[in-house]
Amino acid sequence: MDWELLLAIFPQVVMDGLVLGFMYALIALGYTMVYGVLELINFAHSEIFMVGGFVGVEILLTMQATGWLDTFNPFVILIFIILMGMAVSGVLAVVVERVAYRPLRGAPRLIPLISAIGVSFFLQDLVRLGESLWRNAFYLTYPSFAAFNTRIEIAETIDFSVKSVIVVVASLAMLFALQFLVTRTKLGKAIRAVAEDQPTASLMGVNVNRIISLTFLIGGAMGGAAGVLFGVQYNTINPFTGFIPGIKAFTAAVLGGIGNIPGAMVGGLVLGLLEAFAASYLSLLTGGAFGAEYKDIFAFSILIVILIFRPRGLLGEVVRERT
Amino acid sequence: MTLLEARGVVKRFGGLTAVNGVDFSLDEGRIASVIGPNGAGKTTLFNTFTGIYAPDAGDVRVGGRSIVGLTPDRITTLGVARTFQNIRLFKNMTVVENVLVGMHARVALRLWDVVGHTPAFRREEGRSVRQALDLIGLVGLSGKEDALARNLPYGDQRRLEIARALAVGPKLLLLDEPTAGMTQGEARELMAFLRRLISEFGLTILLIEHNMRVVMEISDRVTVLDHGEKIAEGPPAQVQRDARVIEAYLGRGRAGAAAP
Amino acid sequence: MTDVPSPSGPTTGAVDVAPGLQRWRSHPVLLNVLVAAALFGSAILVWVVPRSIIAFMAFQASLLVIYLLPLDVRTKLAWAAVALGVLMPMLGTHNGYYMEVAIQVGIFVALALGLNIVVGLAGLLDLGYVAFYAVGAYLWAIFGSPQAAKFLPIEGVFPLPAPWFFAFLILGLAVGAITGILLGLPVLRLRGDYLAIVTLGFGEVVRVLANNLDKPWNITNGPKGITPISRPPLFFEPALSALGIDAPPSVLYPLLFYFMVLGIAAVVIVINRRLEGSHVGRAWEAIREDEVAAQAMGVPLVRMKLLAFAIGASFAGVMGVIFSAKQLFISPESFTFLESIGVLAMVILGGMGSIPGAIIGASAVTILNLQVLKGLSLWLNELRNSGLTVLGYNLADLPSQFEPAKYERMIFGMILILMMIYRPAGIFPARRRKLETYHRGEEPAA
Amino acid sequence: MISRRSLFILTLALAVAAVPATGQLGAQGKGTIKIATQTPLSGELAALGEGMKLATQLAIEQLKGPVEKAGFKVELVPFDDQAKPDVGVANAKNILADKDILVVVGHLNSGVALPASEVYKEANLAMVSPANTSPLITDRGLPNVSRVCGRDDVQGAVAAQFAKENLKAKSVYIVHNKNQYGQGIAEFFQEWSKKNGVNVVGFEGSEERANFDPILTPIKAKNPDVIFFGGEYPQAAPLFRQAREKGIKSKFMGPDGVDSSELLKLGGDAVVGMHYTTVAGGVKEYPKAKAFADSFKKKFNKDPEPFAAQSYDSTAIALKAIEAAIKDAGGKMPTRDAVTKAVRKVKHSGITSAVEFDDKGDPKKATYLIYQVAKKWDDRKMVKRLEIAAPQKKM
Repeated sequence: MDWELLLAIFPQVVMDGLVLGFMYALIALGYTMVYGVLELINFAHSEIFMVGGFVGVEILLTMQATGWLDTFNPFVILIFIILMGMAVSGVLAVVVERVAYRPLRGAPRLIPLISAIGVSFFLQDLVRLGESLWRNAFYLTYPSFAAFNTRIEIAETIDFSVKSVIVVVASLAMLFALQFLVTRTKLGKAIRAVAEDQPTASLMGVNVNRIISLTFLIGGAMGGAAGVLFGVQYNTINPFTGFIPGIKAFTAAVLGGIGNIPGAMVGGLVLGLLEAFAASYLSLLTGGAFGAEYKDIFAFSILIVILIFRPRGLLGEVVRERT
Repeated sequence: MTLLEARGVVKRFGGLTAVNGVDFSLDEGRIASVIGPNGAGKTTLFNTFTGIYAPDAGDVRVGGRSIVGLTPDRITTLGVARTFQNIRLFKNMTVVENVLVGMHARVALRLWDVVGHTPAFRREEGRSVRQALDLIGLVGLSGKEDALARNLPYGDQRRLEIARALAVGPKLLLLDEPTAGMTQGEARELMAFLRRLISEFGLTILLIEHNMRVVMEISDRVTVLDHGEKIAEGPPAQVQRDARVIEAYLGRGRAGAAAP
Repeated sequence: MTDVPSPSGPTTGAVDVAPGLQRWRSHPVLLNVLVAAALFGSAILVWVVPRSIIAFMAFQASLLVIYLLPLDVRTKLAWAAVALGVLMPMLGTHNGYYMEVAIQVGIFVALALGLNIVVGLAGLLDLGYVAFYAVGAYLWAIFGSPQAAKFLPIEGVFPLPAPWFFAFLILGLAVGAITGILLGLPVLRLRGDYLAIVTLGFGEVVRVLANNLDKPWNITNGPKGITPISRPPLFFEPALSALGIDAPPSVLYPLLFYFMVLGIAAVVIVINRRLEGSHVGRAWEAIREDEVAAQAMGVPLVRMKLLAFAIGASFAGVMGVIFSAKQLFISPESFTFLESIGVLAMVILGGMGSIPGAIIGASAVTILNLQVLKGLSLWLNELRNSGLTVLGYNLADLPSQFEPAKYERMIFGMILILMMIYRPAGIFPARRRKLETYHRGEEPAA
Repeated sequence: MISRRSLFILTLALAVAAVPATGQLGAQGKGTIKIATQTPLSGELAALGEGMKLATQLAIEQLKGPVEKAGFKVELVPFDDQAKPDVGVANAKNILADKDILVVVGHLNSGVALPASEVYKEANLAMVSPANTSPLITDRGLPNVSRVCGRDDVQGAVAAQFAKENLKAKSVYIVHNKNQYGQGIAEFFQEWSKKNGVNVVGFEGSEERANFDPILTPIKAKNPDVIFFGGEYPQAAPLFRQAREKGIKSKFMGPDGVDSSELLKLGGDAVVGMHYTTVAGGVKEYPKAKAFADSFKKKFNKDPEPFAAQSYDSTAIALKAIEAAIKDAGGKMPTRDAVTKAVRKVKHSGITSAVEFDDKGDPKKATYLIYQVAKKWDDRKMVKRLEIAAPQKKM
């Protein structure tokens, strides 16, 4: 066993895990908010995230074709594409809710869930079809910016790229902004009221439909931002990109306590770190007997264990069941 | 003989104590009622009796046997059946099917009997169906056997729920607001029916009721809960005069119902 | 298609139908002539133009006609026996592709019926159903090929001799059921939507394991898959030769698989019917309708859910064993999430909880995938090569990624959404049993 | 109501059935010999599969002369295997049902070819593969399966040797994509690297398509001379790109799965200068293929993709075998059996190489090439070309 190597990569693995974890946290927000309000696993959220990634790459590729990419400051461009990704994904999430979930409100819980799976599958192929017709390819690459790829060296074995820092900072900023929105504003209060008790909130004069749409808008926007950041960080996107991160992010949401914003962050980080360690270390520790692929098995096992032993998650509260 | 006995039952939800140290006992062949303002913990107490909630402290015994920690279906097989405050029928199943589900625990068949359609299956299935039809007749739903539960009028749904509960073959029947939404006449009819159940089938009945007239008329004993605690207990006439009971009802009358 | 209930018997003739039409509808001779015409007509068409997909689809449609016409159950069964037991094998021998389609339809019918118990009756959304199929397939693949020798220190035993296949059918059933229980035990206490995600995860775990268990011990041979897998013995060959029929194995194997699949599918249908019409089926439906109430009525939740899981999984296990023997080669690619969703789409299209629904849903989706979409793709391909120009657009410029056959996800997705919004009960909704069909035990039985 | 519903369903069935009604009817008749292709015509790999099909079409048009003289019409029947084993098997049954099909040219994916060829074997129908590089294809010893291309075990050996001798690699790190092809070739590369005394510092498989961080972190720490990726370009490109972004300075290598202009599009500067091995060079490298490339371009208005030239050769071999079998049958329609036997006897001086089969169906000498990626895809440079016999013992 090469302990020196294990130790040497430790900081780097932590950094990898944090970046991944924040990504999961951002996606998890969409699941957590929708679940909090509608008790629905928005299965299509992983595709909302993926669409955000495609919005980013389309804008960048268009700018590249017109030569604008070099004329603007990369950070300005980044903020612009994040905002655009948020806008498109947010609106898409609202549309999905209107078309595929709202008509099913009040139906048994399985019904909207199945519809959500349908939306997820539909969107995957829709994007694939669109990109096939538009670019004759559906594996797309983010143009890279030298400024983002610059590496900051801390020690001989520890360095990280500027874009990793961007992902962490942007995610933190959005998480705090959202937490503020939900806990400190009137809108947030309305969202919490709808989550707690829809009929009562409605009696108190809250427009429940509007609040649900807003929840989807906010959750979708966070997913869209995550999609753009994902593309910038890993510079590749395809229509099926969303599926696995989506499930992982849902796991993160459950891990942290679904319906709980700080919980999404904690769950995302725990899962991201666990996964990074599993993928980087398993093969080294077992002499290649078990490889990086077992990281997914890790993630799902955690999901099962958490659901069985602590179904309310790490930060979740005990809630009274509605009988 | 005491059929149902509870000692020091406590049930908490997070910071809220829904039932706080309630003692309760009910003798065989009697009708008792639990009353109290909304949110007093009546349904929660019911749920600890039927195993939907396990009490955080205290003990519940049915026929001398502790049921704490048993699953609701096990408790049902001990002879406890219930109805629900907000009618919980199997809406997309027919009337006869609803009643047949109630007999589930009494069907002694192996999987092979079902798949192989053995004589035992025919015998058991035939017996179940006959009994179900009898029960449907008893509650006055004859002729509606094939109707879907969700298509029944409200009153029929209440009757069906009782038939379904009777199908369990209970010694103790717990009814959660059985007259809710009924006219006074219908309520009276129902009470007569309950009396008949006691005399003909030797049942013991526990009610949660809001309809005071019904409660006072039918109950042998009345228990009053408020804020999860028992504030009074005794024969109807005595409870009616209890100062704390009057305060609990009138004092809250204006403030309206407190969630949850 | 055994004792499926008649959708509308002659007795229920609607009042609003013109009397003449009504007489026609209930006229048994006319109806039987109609069935015979449809069935034999389309069969002859297939025989004459064996490569025409339309002819074969006409034959498939004539099967649907048998189901839909108001004939009594026995007549329907007789016709189905003629169509599936005689005509289909003949056509399938004439064109092996149709036999392949028929076998795949049969496999998916059994899978859909298994999932129907779990999702349709018990209301447990299982998104990893194909995992049980994979378990059955790998079971026979490992022991019915030299693969087992790679991790078991026994020489010269593997592959097991072909007759072992039949033992493995039973074993596949058992192992499927056990896997179902092992998965179910920890997760069935979860609420419905969590269960969906966990089963999805389980499905992925099984696939990832199959893909990775080539080390440290080579159990599954990883992504390279397992081949060659033994086929069951052609036990009826001597009997056929005695009758003077000499057919090559390339004809006999499909026939064997076809009749095996047909037989198992028939058994699965009967089991489904009987479970549905018993206290077990009623308990499942009660759980689906209202868990709390069901439990309060004495239905043991976890046990009944486990039973549903185990029975559903066991059907998939058996079919997995057949699949691997038929395919001769299996690899983890055949057991993806897409497959699970495909089976789910079959159940939902047909109608959750409806046995005829599951059968027709499975047939429709399989035929759509194997015949219709592929036909469309080939057609598009020809269009592209023709270099035609439509409205100024040269068809040769159609991107090659645009291929109907590759848009399964979109089609499954649309099926799921549209059905949930407009017809959540499916095309052939589950029908409630009428009181008159119950055993009342008035006459002493047996 | 029953009548309305059945009417609706019948209408639906008819409407659906009416669509794919092209060229399915008829097509039978005396004296027609058909050659089928089974390649992915849809999906990610459609460009390659389409090229294979078109090259076969071209070969039939140009080379059918002798067979037509013998009095037979020659037709192409293309099938789409979607790169899926299940679909390939179903198509294979369909092919068997058409008795006029005497040879199959295909497949692209070994994972499809393996089960499908078992079906062809049932009727002893010849399959000539232009592209399947898995050793198992021929090592199973099926009498009906032959290929004109090289093998992954040799390709892995060639790549390993190139890494050692030309790239002067002392240590290699191997990553693969966990599919049949990728893991297979990665294992051969590993095996030969070890045999060559090169230090294999890591061997990792992952289906991951985006986030390669956890795989790259140990690589960076181990700093190997060469990173070999067993798999296809959609994963190779982001992997190499992220490696460069992480500051990994190793040289990159890949197998023929990365041989696509998309590699450069997706990978950008990171893949410029990397090497890959292949069994199907661009037509530039084959002097005889110039004419093929020109007529291909002229007819189909696009450049032939990799494996197109090999498909042309496979078809040429198929036609020669059919011709020989017709002669043996005294000018009558030959049996599939006869054609299958004839295939193995064909000696063909093709556009990609001179093909002569050994008794397993491998070419006695196959071509392996090594390319280096340049700034423009068309400028990629062939740096090595080898003719190697298939290993005779099972590996």
